[in-house]
Amino acid sequence: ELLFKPGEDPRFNWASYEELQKTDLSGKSVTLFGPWLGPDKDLVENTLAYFEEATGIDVKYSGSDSFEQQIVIDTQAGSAPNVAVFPQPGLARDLAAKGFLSPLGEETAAWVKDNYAAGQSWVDLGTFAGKDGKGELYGFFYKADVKSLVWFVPDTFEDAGYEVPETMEELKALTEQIVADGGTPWCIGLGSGGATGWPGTDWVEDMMLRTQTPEDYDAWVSNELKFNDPKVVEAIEEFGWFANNPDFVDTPNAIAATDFRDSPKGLFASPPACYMHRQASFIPSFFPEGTEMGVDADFFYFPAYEGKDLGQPVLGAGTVFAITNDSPEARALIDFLKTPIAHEVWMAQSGFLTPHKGVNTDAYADDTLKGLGEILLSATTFRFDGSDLMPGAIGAGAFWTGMVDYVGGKPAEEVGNDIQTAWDAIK
Amino acid sequence: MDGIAGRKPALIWAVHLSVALLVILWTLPTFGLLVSSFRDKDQLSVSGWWTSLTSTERNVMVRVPAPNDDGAQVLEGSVYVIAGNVFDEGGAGDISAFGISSREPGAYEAGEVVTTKDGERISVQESGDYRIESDVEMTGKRGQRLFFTVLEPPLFTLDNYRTVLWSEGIGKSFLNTMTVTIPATVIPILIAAFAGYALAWMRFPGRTFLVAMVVGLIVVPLQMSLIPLLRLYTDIGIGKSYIGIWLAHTGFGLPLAIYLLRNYIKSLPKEIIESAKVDGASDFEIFVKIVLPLSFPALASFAIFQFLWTWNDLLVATVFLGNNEEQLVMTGRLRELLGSRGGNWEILTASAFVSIAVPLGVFFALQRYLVRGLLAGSVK
Amino acid sequence: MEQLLLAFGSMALGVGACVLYFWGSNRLLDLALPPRSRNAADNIRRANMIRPWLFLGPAVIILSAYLVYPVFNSIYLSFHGRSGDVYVGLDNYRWLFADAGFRESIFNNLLWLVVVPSASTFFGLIAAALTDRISWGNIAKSLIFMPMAISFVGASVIWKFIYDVRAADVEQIGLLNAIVVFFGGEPQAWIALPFWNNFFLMIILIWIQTGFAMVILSAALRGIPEETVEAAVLDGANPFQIFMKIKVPQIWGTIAVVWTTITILVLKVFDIVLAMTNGQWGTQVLANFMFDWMFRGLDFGRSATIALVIMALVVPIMIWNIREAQKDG
Amino acid sequence: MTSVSLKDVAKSYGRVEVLRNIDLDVEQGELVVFVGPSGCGKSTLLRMIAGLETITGGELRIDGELMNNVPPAQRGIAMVFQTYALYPHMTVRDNMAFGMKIAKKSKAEITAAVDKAAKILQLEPYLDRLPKALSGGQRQRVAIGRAIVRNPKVFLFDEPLSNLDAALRVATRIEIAQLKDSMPDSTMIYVTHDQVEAMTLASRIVVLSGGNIEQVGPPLELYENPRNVFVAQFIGSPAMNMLDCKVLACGAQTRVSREDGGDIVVPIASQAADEGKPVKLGVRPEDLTITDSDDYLLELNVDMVEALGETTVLYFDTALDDPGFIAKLPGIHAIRKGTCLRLATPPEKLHLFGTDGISFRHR
Amino acid sequence: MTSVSLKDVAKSYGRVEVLRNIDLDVEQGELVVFVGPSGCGKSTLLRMIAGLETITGGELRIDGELMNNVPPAQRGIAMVFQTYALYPHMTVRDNMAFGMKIAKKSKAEITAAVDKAAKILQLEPYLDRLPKALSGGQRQRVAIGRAIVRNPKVFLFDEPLSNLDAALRVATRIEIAQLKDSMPDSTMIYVTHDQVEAMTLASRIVVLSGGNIEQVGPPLELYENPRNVFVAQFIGSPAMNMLDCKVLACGAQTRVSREDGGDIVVPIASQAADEGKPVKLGVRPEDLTITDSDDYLLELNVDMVEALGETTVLYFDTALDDPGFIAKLPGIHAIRKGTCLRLATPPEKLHLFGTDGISFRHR
Ligand SMILES: Nc1ncnc2c1ncn2[C@@H]1O[C@H](COP(=O)(O)OP(=O)(O)OP(=O)(O)O)[C@@H](O)[C@H]1O
Ligand SMILES: Nc1ncnc2c1ncn2[C@@H]1O[C@H](COP(=O)(O)OP(=O)(O)OP(=O)(O)O)[C@@H](O)[C@H]1O
Ligand SMILES: [Mg+2]
Ligand SMILES: [Mg+2]
Repeated sequence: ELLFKPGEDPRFNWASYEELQKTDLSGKSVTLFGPWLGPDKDLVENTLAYFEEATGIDVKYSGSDSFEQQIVIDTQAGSAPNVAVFPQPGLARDLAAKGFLSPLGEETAAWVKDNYAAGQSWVDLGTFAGKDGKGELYGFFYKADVKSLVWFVPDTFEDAGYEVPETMEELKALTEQIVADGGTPWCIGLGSGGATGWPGTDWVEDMMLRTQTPEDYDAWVSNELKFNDPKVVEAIEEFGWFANNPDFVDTPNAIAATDFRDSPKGLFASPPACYMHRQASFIPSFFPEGTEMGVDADFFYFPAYEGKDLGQPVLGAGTVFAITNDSPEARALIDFLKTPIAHEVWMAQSGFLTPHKGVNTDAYADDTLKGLGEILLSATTFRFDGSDLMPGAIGAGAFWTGMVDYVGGKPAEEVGNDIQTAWDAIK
Repeated sequence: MDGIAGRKPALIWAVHLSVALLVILWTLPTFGLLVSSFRDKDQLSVSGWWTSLTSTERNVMVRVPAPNDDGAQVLEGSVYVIAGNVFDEGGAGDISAFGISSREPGAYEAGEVVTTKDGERISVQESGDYRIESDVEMTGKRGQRLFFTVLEPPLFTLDNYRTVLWSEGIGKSFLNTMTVTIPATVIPILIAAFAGYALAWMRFPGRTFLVAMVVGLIVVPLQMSLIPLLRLYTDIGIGKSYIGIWLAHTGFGLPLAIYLLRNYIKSLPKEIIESAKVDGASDFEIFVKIVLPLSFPALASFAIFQFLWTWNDLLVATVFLGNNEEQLVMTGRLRELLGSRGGNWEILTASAFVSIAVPLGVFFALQRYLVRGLLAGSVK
Repeated sequence: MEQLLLAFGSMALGVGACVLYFWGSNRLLDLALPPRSRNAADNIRRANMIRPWLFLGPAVIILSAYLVYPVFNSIYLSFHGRSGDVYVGLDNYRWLFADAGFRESIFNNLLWLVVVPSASTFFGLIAAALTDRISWGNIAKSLIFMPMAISFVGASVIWKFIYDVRAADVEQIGLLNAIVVFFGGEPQAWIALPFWNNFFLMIILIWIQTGFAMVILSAALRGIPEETVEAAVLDGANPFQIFMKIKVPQIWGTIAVVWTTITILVLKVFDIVLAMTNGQWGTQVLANFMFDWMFRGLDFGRSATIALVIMALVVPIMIWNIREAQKDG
Repeated sequence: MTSVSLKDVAKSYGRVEVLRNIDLDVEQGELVVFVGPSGCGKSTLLRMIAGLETITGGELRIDGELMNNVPPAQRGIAMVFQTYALYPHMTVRDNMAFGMKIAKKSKAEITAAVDKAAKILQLEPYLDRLPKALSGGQRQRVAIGRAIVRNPKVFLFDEPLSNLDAALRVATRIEIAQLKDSMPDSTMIYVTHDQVEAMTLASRIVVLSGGNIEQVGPPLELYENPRNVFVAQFIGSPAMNMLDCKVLACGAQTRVSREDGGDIVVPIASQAADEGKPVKLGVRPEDLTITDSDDYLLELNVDMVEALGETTVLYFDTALDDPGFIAKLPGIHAIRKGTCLRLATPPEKLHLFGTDGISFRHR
Repeated sequence: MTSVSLKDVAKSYGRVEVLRNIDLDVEQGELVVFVGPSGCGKSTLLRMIAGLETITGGELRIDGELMNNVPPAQRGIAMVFQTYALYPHMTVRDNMAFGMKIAKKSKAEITAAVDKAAKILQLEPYLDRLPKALSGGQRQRVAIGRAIVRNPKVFLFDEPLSNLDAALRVATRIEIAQLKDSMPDSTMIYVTHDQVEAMTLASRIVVLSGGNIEQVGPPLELYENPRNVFVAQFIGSPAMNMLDCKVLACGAQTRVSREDGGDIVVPIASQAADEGKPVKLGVRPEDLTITDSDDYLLELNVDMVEALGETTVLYFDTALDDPGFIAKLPGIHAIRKGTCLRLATPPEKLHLFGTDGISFRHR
């Protein structure tokens, strides 16, 4: 039942698997609760199967569409799973502050620092203040997303004679060029049912990284830099340059009402409804059926300003594993996540990127993934999705609303003020 | 009433028309969903469901085999040729126009020969046969894209339903749901009926207060209860189990159930109950042998609502039962099919229909009691 | 197979335990105080004092645990901070009344309270009145009732196909925009239209609740004595006058009940708002606002405070109902 | 002048024929009462006149005008329903005024009409009450008031008293009689299945049965000279006793045999053809007297005595479901159960009915 | 042997006193009828005997045992309700067997009892029907059957006939009388507000009014010798006419004046203290005759005539809400409205009531 027979495929680090077999956990079990459903759930279960096979443990994974609500209820009620997979660290931080998470320990922190590309930043991202106020590593990042990507259809670019832009200046020029050629450059959709607005936050975060220093970004995320600071407002307006120009987008009056899942389909329309779509690495699953990556669709790095000298910043995200109900098995599960095989098996399937330096990148299922993985590994500046780090009420509330308001015509300063007010209210 | 003389037939027509209009307005959204659930995933997000009912002209793109693929390219005399039919991968129709760039998908008429800037000569016949000729060997890992306009007949598929109905574990989820809903429908009714009887016909101190309390509790938002309750469950060791969810559904449905059933039971003729008393029946016997059978309409109508509610519930089920493979209910399973980001409208449409089916069945089975039962419960 | 057994086993267990309680407890009572013995009279009298509580027992316990206790818990929480352990006095209330989101929610909620119950009742009444007059009325009723059977998730999918918006030059897949475009209008992002979007959300709930109103009102309409209608016919009233002046006033009580029920529902409903907009574009309502603060804001104090406001809004209805309940003793 | 005229009127519900061949002329100023057992079609006929049921055959004319397809409100009729059919949400005044308001009459006109009717019916103190605050009798008066206000050509009453208790029924019956007296020109059609009401109120009674008219005539004529067994037994309470006899001799007088062997001469003419045929000998309970003489009609054992003070009712040959033979004597009689009594009756009070049920007097 | 005995029984709902000082002994085998106007407490009293209402004062004994706190089922009573109160979801057989099943009687015993009752009431063909498939009279019989099956010491009937139509009421009344005859040992208490029922069924009538017993006695005694104005007017229909008079002379006979100047001698004793006092002279409508002689009681104009065939009712001085003075003559009389008539009555049929309403005969 293992997807790749142990020992057969040379791409995998089977040694780590054999190492794992030394631990005997048969008869034990561990519960794991996360947001992955459907195909994603199969992927994670395929991966965990190696852990189970090697140690004899029984991993009970369950996924929920309303993960955020349920983990809150479960932790509060004391019926939490052993390990929870948080789609964003913000919620994990809140729970850590309430004392519902168990620290992972120095050793794990050291491991992350050593083994992950930009290790310290991953450690920092997973370090929260506990109930006692002491900062410790609570979150272990496993499975990352790269967000600074622009998706396009190579043929369409080719037909029109467009080149992939290397810098933000070129991107803006290309945008105007497309308009001049009578096309619509961008498909932007912020709709996401109950989470409407979040794609806008990614835009703004990417723009923050491209207009301000990484330090400013960090300050902004922790609200040392206020939301209505001119620097932030500038980033919002950078987003506005793309989104609020009716000529640039396919649904100028309805950006927020267009579902982010439907939005990329414009790339594939004939004639094309748009030429480019900025979205994270997961988006291909919403491309039309039969879309072959690298052939029918491709991505390029959402470029940085040549003139700003801020390097090649990459915005990313990732899921955080945290122990919500401590047990030796839970620790063993975290340890499993440190093995290369745990990463490689998923890499070889789909939709998985990892900053783990010790894995064989050949294990990536295709060139696109590999390319994405390389972006992650080679980032000069890697920053985590800011909205995911902000408190829930902002990152999954006021910020979303602000984005909706902004594309709805509200000036950037006002949007910044609104969000800042909301932030002030929860302090 | 029907026989009143001198009625204007126009009026009757107006009534028929108005009802027809109302029915159309009320069913149209659902009908749209029904049609959509039989549609192809990709079409769903590019054309309105109503267009799928008629033949439509559609722009289609096919990618011919890439020159680099083995055997894609044949050397015919001195020209390299890639040939085939655009419908090789399915579909049919007459092609009126074609294009080689997505920007002008219908630029050329069928049969016309187009020369690209690379010097390739491309033609597409009405039948769908295409031919790409080049004097030099063609290269590239991406095959040429061919765009053409085709008149497509209405196209429906059962795939969405297949996905939903044959998905792994759906049978188990169905059983789980049943295991949740049936006791979660019956238990509150039973408890409420007993309480309703006590509140309607038994004399004891505090009765009015209890009635008032029940009314007041109808409005408590259930979100307020989730955490304290789950904590309670964990503390007393019920944890996440069927008992827990039955009791939870019971608790949330109970005030309304007591309210409706008490009103109904109160409306039963006093004499019947007294008569049974004279016959020597105890309150328990009166309840079981007289009141319960006579309250069937009210019980049935409340059952419909409680059933609809528990069937469609996801929140309470996931909180109190969990979402393990073992415990997942139908709504949860269907939701799971949508994947983490929930973009599979085609699955959503089909699963919405699948999930309506049982409640609708229950509704039609019990609806004749609905009218009688509810009225007696709510109105004097 | 095993699964089937398990399912039936649990069902039987659940229902059986419940039945067993009622049967067993009564049996015990009868055994303890035998009604057919020498001092039967006394025994029966005593048993009759205990028996109501046997009948009410489960209901009272469950109600207390599931509803009464949470209400008190909320009151407690509303005076405490985020995690519910720091006493903050009236801070939560102060915050609430200063919060713009709250003001928006209250305003929208009032809008919902005015529009949804009245519209549902109105359409339900029309549907009930008209379907009663025609041969295929029952089919029509079933169709109008159908939305009641659809879950909120299903409903939001359905309405996505109505409200969806696409660029002006692409084919619309939302029916409403398709119609607008057909008549030469500009496609609109209905759920993002400030203020009016509230109504587009309300339409969904109205669509669902009309069936409920119709079913109950139709029963009430049938309860109207035919003679009063005939008397009005003799008095020369036209069908519209009969409906407005004779029928509607006679079922006023039922209309009030339907109205109340839907009003309570409106206060509690958040699924539609959550699924369609999550309160964006100025569509926030109290229930969703509370949900937000509970699960996104993780602030139990604030969410409890909002919950109490919701409950407070229901108090007038509650009082009215209690008074009605007391009338019939 | 003929007020309401029915010509060959029929009514069917789908394939069920409820009324057939109804011919009837009601003159202006008459009070015609329809009586008949439950389900015989009284209400249906009345409702057809009112326009509340369509007429499926024949012609209905009111004041000479064909009314078959005229809507109820245009027929110039007013109807009082068994259940009063008051509008429960309107005051007495509004109930009475509703029709005029619908007709957009002026305020003054309405007030005048309502006040007048209220005065006639002594409803003035209740004008501002809701129907639920009235007693049964008062409600019925309001229903009548509502009819009066409309000033119709024809009043229709459908069992207006059947929902009242015994005492009120008597009182209201008297009121209706007085009302009729005070409006001599108004035509009234009144449905009841209570024959006391029919007898006391009617200028003519129409006896209906099974969708047919059995007999039409003034009350006393129906009582004294019923056309057939049905009418004979329907009019009068307790019902006329029927004895199975055989005709022994015919002529201007008829001699009939009793099954028990005796025979009796009845002063009713019969035809030769009747001889030997079975007939029914009818005698009203109140026409019987106790006698010691040999000239008696019957000798029977008393099964039961009901002493009402005013009258004494004797039951003979009683069985469950069959009251048997009944005699009703005025005043108080000290008769005990089991006594054997001889009953006599003046011969001119006897009735004879042929096998077809038709009275010999009506042939 | 006394079967049911009430001693100083009282009932109040909260502060409202509905019944007070009820003293009554019902002997075994009696059929006692409670009559009285609506709301006088008849049903309440019956329900107290049944145990369906608590007794708030006094003592209730059945067969000598104190029953105040005994639950209904243990009192040995059976009750027949006005609305039949059949269990709609059970067949006739199950309806009748319910009580015995509850009492855990054996199958054979139950079948025997049900069959016997069904036979008495001729319900055999209907045993397997549901109540809704029965006519009103049959339903009432089932209700009675249910009572019989229980074989109670006391049968209680609460207006069992009031939901039946006139004809059925008469028939069922007779059935009940026969039933009583066939069970001479059973005690029955019967509530009605129809005095014909009371008169025909009762061995004794209890007249209740305003929570008090007005008079108890056999029907004819109440008719002939009512204790007070209330009973006089309540028993008999139409009600006894009352004339306001003054006592002119006292003694073994009493001479009273009519307001119109005439005077009359009534063979009822009076005391000297009565002289000059106003009294009511009571005369039953059916005791009046038309006379030409000068020895008449009254001379009045006929306001209205009701010819019922069997009797003719004359109304004098009628007004809405007040039937005035009524005479009821047997047979058919050709009297027209407006005629002036002299009415006479045998003096021994007259009644005299003092200002306190008490009959002179009862002092
Ligand atoms: N809508 C209908 N469809 C079929 N048959 C009907 C309908 N209405 C009445 N009938 C039948 O017509 C017959 C006459 O009914 P109608 O109401 O006129 O009787 P009625 O003489 O007024 O009786 P009652 O004294 O009980 O009022 C009855 O047999 C009844 O069953
Ligand atoms: N539960 C109650 N609370 C207060 N008063 C009551 C109650 N039940 C009955 N009464 C009053 O007691 C009085 C007697 O009622 P009861 O039903 O015994 O009258 P009744 O003589 O049977 O009248 P009817 O002939 O109408 O049946 C009435 O005035 C009634 O209003
Ligand atoms: Mg973001
Ligand atoms: Mg009728």
